Amino acid sequence: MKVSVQTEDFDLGAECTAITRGRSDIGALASFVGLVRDSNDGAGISRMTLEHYPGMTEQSLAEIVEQARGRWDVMDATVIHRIGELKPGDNIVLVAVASAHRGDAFAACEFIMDYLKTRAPFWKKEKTPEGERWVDARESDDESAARWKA
Amino acid sequence: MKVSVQTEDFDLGAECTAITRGRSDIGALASFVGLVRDSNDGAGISRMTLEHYPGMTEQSLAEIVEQARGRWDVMDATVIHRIGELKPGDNIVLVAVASAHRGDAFAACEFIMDYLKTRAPFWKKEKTPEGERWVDARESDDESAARWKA
Amino acid sequence: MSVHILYFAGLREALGQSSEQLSLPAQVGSVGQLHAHLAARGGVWVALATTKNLRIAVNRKVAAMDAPVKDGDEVAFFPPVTGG
Amino acid sequence: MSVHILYFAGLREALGQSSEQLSLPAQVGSVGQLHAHLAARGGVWVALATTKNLRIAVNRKVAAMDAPVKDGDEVAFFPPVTGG
Repeated sequence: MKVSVQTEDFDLGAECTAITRGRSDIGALASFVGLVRDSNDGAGISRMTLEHYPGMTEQSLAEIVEQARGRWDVMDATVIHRIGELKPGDNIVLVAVASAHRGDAFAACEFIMDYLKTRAPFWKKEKTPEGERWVDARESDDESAARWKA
Repeated sequence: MKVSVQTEDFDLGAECTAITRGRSDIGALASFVGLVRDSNDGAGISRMTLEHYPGMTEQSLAEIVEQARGRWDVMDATVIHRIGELKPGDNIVLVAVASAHRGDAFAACEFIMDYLKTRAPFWKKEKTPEGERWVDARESDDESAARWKA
Repeated sequence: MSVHILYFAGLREALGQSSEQLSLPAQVGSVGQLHAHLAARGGVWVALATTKNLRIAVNRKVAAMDAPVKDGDEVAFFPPVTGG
Repeated sequence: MSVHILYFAGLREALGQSSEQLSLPAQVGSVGQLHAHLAARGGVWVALATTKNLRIAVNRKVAAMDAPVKDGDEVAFFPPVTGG
């Protein structure tokens, strides 16, 4: 398991290779990359700043991965979240989950993203033509996370 | 959109970079890689041969991608399936889906995998210590595909 | 009329052939009639009747037993798919 | 007793500070009491009352208003998270 909060970019291919290299018991690798979009809520975005709560973020991400391991067959997982200044097209977050079977890999990967979105202490500030603004939390993210309670 | 049936290996990182390069409207990239496992149904697997129906496979995969585009916001998608001789740890299949939002990317990616598993004309033959055997279709795969009918 | 027939995977092995070009009698006009016509050959061809959940495609589209078969069609018989 | 308090994102900006070390009167023993104690400062501190869905963490774990606050605790106030 790997959790990292970092300013540097990440490499999806390299992270996934690190998970599968040298093993032949993994049958499924589901991954997700979130990127900065050039528009949000009707406004153009020229830059984004990601703030976090050092110390709590890593712990929060590790706990989310642990919860996923408790619910699905997770053979390995990597979660990387960037902080600092980003621009449209930049990578923000990577989640990769390896399992024997695809159902577990998909579910655990989506669960980690949904929980990360609603529980990990990161905050986005966007620069638009009208100035900077903090991104509002979305109800749809709470609903996505709530799906996993059942 | 890219669909390929090939004997050569693929590179997840390169395929995903090809999707996102030069654009900044993609917010979510969900991907999946299926790999050959060293055991299946209790037997050790030393080799796998993938047979397909040339001509129908490409058409079938393209139709599945089209269906996904009709159901979700799919900005781009890549589906690659290998054929021929494979060994444990080798890549078999790659599905990558780009969208503005993660819900669409995850759903379309999992949908394509579920439909590919039950509709695209590929057949696996495994080599075990007891000899070669054709892999049986799984009821669980039919159930996974049936989820999307609702 | 004449059709091109393909066999795949375990069925191909059971039949010992992967394809054939076949002239059909006039009364064979549907997938089901073609299936019965081939199974009636006996011997290894019983595999067409015993293959569990046999799938059939006409011109590379999955087809039901009542689908028509026309001159020049490509008809494929195969077991349930197992890719991915 | 003394606690270390952290503020993040829009709340940090509204308050004009990211952290403080604060000695608390004896009657402040819960998250809710600390929250009321800070909001009572008036001025910009009204942001603690007006921030929609304000979140609070004690020692880096999300905590409810009735959670205890003890000497040496790290207490963080922040708006709903928006990472990912």
